[in-house]
Amino acid sequence: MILLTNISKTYSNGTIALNGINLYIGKGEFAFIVGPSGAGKSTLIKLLMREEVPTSGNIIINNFNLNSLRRREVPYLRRSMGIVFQDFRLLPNKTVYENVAFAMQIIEASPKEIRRQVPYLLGLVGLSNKAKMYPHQLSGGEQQRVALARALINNPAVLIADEPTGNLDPDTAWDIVKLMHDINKRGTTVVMATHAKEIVNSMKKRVIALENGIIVRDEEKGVYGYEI
Amino acid sequence: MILLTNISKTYSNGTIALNGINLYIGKGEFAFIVGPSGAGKSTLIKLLMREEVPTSGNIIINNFNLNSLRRREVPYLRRSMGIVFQDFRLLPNKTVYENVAFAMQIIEASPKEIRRQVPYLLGLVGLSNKAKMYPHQLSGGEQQRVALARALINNPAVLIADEPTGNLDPDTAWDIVKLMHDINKRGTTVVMATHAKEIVNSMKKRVIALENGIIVRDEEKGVYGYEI
Amino acid sequence: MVMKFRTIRYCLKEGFTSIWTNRLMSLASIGTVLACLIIFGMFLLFSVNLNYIGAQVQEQWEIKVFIDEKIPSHEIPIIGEQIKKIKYIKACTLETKEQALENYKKQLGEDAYILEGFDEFNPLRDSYNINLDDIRYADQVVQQLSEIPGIAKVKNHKEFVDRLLKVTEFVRMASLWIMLLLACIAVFIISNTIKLAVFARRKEINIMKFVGATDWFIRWPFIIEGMLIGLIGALISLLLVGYGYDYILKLIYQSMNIFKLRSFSEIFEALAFIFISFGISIGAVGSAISIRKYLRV
Amino acid sequence: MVMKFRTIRYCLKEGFTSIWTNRLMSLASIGTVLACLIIFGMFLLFSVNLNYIGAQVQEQWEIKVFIDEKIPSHEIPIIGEQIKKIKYIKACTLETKEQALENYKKQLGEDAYILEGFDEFNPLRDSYNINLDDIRYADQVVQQLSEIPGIAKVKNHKEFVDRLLKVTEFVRMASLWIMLLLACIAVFIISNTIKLAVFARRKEINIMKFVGATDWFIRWPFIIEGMLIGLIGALISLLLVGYGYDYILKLIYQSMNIFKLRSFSEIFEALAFIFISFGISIGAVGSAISIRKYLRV
Ligand SMILES: Nc1ncnc2c1ncn2[C@@H]1O[C@H](COP(=O)(O)OP(=O)(O)OP(=O)(O)O)[C@@H](O)[C@H]1O
Ligand SMILES: Nc1ncnc2c1ncn2[C@@H]1O[C@H](COP(=O)(O)OP(=O)(O)OP(=O)(O)O)[C@@H](O)[C@H]1O
Ligand SMILES: [Mg+2]
Ligand SMILES: [Mg+2]
Repeated sequence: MILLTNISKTYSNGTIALNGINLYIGKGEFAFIVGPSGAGKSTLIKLLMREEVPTSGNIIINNFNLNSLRRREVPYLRRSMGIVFQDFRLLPNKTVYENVAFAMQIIEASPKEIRRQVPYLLGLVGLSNKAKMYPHQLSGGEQQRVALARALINNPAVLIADEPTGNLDPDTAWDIVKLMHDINKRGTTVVMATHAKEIVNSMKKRVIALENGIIVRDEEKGVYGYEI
Repeated sequence: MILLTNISKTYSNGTIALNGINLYIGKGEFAFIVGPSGAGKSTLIKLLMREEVPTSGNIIINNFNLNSLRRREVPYLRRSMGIVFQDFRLLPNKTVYENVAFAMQIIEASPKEIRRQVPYLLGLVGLSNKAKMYPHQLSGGEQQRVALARALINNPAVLIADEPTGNLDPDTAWDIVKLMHDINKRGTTVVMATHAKEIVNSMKKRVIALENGIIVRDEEKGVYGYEI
Repeated sequence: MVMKFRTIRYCLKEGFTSIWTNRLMSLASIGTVLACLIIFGMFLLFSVNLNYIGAQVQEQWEIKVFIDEKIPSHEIPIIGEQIKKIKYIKACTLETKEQALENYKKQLGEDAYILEGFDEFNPLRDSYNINLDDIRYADQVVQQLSEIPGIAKVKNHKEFVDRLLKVTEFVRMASLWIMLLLACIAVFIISNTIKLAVFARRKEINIMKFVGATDWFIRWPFIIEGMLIGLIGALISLLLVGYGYDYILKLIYQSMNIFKLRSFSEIFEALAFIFISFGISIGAVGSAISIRKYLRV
Repeated sequence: MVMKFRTIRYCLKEGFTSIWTNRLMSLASIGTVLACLIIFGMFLLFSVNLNYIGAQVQEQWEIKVFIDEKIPSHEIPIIGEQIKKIKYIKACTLETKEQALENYKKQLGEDAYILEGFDEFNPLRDSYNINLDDIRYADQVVQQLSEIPGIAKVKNHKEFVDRLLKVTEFVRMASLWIMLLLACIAVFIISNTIKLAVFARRKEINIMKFVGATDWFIRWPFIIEGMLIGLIGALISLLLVGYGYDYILKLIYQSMNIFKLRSFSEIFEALAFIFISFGISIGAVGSAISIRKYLRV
């Protein structure tokens, strides 16, 4: 459950990235966030995971009230969601396997469970044969899939993905989106910022369109909606 | 003019990224390189700019024979082409303006010329108002456009772009591709690795399809060709 | 905060492997710890020996009390007993007037013949040579000595004592301050190096936080890594300083032999303790402090 | 390689602004240069003064030659002339037997009364006290002195000379080696720090290469930055060491006054030269070497 009330974000250099956002995404929903480059999609996601703090307004996620969240509670907020970052954010000194396993180690999962889960998820994203490689040895799309595997490994209540298909060919992109759809069917809330028009149009899910930091459209079973 | 004969690339960990590529791209051509994630597109581009050295085979670009290229000639090879990297590669400590200007400073362009060219190109990619920002203050799509502006600033003989629209919404992506088309019309060879199916299909340009390190298709006025 | 055993194992393993993964930074940090401890150790040994030499000089110095000629010789030991009762007196030996004359002759060396006439009629007096526990109590002791009946005169070389005291005190204070300064400089340099090493990995720390790791989960491997780097640096420098000192000792004893210096075994344990505790604690604290900044995300 | 003026200007500007842009690394590097130079400077001053004191001790030391009693007193100056002709002799002063007796009395201090009988018939001899340019030529000079007719005896304190020579030589060599060692350690620590600072910016260097910059175009700003960091560190440490030395000099002269020490002005120029050239060159060379690795792309 995600609830944003009156959220605004002005960066320290004066850029107004978000301007009075009100948004409710219910448990188990699947929502696309679309909008032109610089519209504020990534900023919105950064606010959700508390990488940035809103200039004004209130955010509630999974029973965490972000306004009254103490510093040492932040890790638990982040664990309650799986996040795929636009710039991947893989640990450069760990292999693919270790990167995914790390997300389980931080919640002190048992080694046995780690040994079972990690290969399973790497298989799901099609990277079983790259487990021992380091991020810099992967192609852009492969890195993106590792990031997705890491986000999914702890069965988060909310999955937030910033352009999870940006570096993927349409086939792989569809595989990934289908995977996210399956996860959503099992009850996980999915929020996905994307530019992939075809995917948005075919999925017939909720579409939230941002422009210049404002929600200009919010439709159930919507479409990408920007004509070429 | 780009000529690859019998190019193979095996990474030190045994991954065969390219396997016997023969390719000729003439002066003034516009070629798309397509293929699934991990097919070897970025590797091909890294070979062209000599970020990686082929395991076997020969490459000739703009009268540079890469096999007999000496270390101190490498910068001049790179200056003869503009490159947009999949991971942007902007200088983190320089502003947008300085990042673009840097490409002119290295060829010892006059300050007057720099002051004329840089704002012009930032305008072309729609970033005039972000000139004083640092890369980490930009959205993904904005960073990508800065990278493009930098690649174009010296009027290179060849423009090589690795997913220049990966982080862009379809509208902005089209603007960028049209810009590259214009540049191609003025005589610049353009090579573009991409997953943007719609763009490839509408442009009706040469399409080189890679799969598992092999060219599986090479068509004039081709299409993206991977069905969903 | 309570940790599961698996997490402790993870932190340990992570700390150890990280040293190898970040070879360049580890080498730079170990090298810096090493270099700083070598300088620090050199000075420590230098100042320890200076103090030691100072103590030896003091030991060789003595107060002389002359016995009144009128005292019959069988009463002289009684005076000796009285002297020995005074606090801070370490030793007290009798020098008869015959011995005194001999000593004068020795002192004059080749010109001793001028004293030949005194052999029959010795004008000198019996005396006690007194060594003190600590030269600083000289004034006090002299005061008490002069109150003993039968003592004609106390020769205490007041000026010499004062000067020696000043020099000793100065060396002691100076070496203490220099040691402190050096320790500060070493801490500064080492923490600088750790700061840079952590800085090079700031992204990594950030990413861990973004994935949901707690501060301590990130911090522990770094602390263990820092401790290990400090320990390795300390052990190598201990080896180098130790063997270097042993070598230099031999060199010094070969070329001159005025004063005794502290032997290797005398100082080794203290040195080992200082080096290792210094290395480990600065490594741990340095890492912990340096990553703090990057945990704030 | 020839550079256009605009490129030189770019490199300079870049080098300067980069220090500010990379504040953390600049501070760490400057601090490290500073710290190393302070240690180095402390030791340099210490060893310079040790040598100076050694020279003063030598200066106060003298050879004594006794004139035969049979030589008539008007011939004594002739012998003086002959002595002065010997190489390496710096000064040569006459001490008559009357003066000698006075000196003995002074030496005996409170026991001088035993020499009272000699005032009328002085058994001592006239002598010349000779100072040498350098104590190391003592043997040679003594040899030549003993060949002069009319000289009854040469008192050269052979053992003392040898010992002093050894100590002086030892201190000279030891301080030279320690200085060398300290300089090496300083170079090592500083270059370590620079290496880490460059490591933190390796991506940046890579990117520049990928965009088509030549090695020198990338290197120059780094070299200028390194030189500037070295210079700043050198200047601050010069200030600190200089004022610190001045302060300590005063402290020492207050508490004891046995030997003269080098004054601040005597050493300042040399110190400034060493510090600044050391700081700048290690900064420049360290940067140039450290980035080499990352230019290979
Ligand atoms: N750290 C920052 N400091 C200042 N301005 C920033 C910062 N991060 C983002 N911005 C600005 O805020 C606006 C929104 O950025 P955001 O990254 O949210 O866009 P986006 O919708 O994700 O775009 P894209 O599709 O290109 O990724 C942009 O104009 C950007 O330049
Ligand atoms: N430095 C490296 N070391 C080892 N293997 C590598 C390295 N770089 C790439 N590879 C491997 O080579 C293959 C081709 O990678 P490349 O980056 O060329 O793919 P790509 O076609 O660009 O894919 P994408 O569309 O995902 O960017 C992949 O399997 C990748 O894992
Ligand atoms: Mg974004
Ligand atoms: Mg790629």
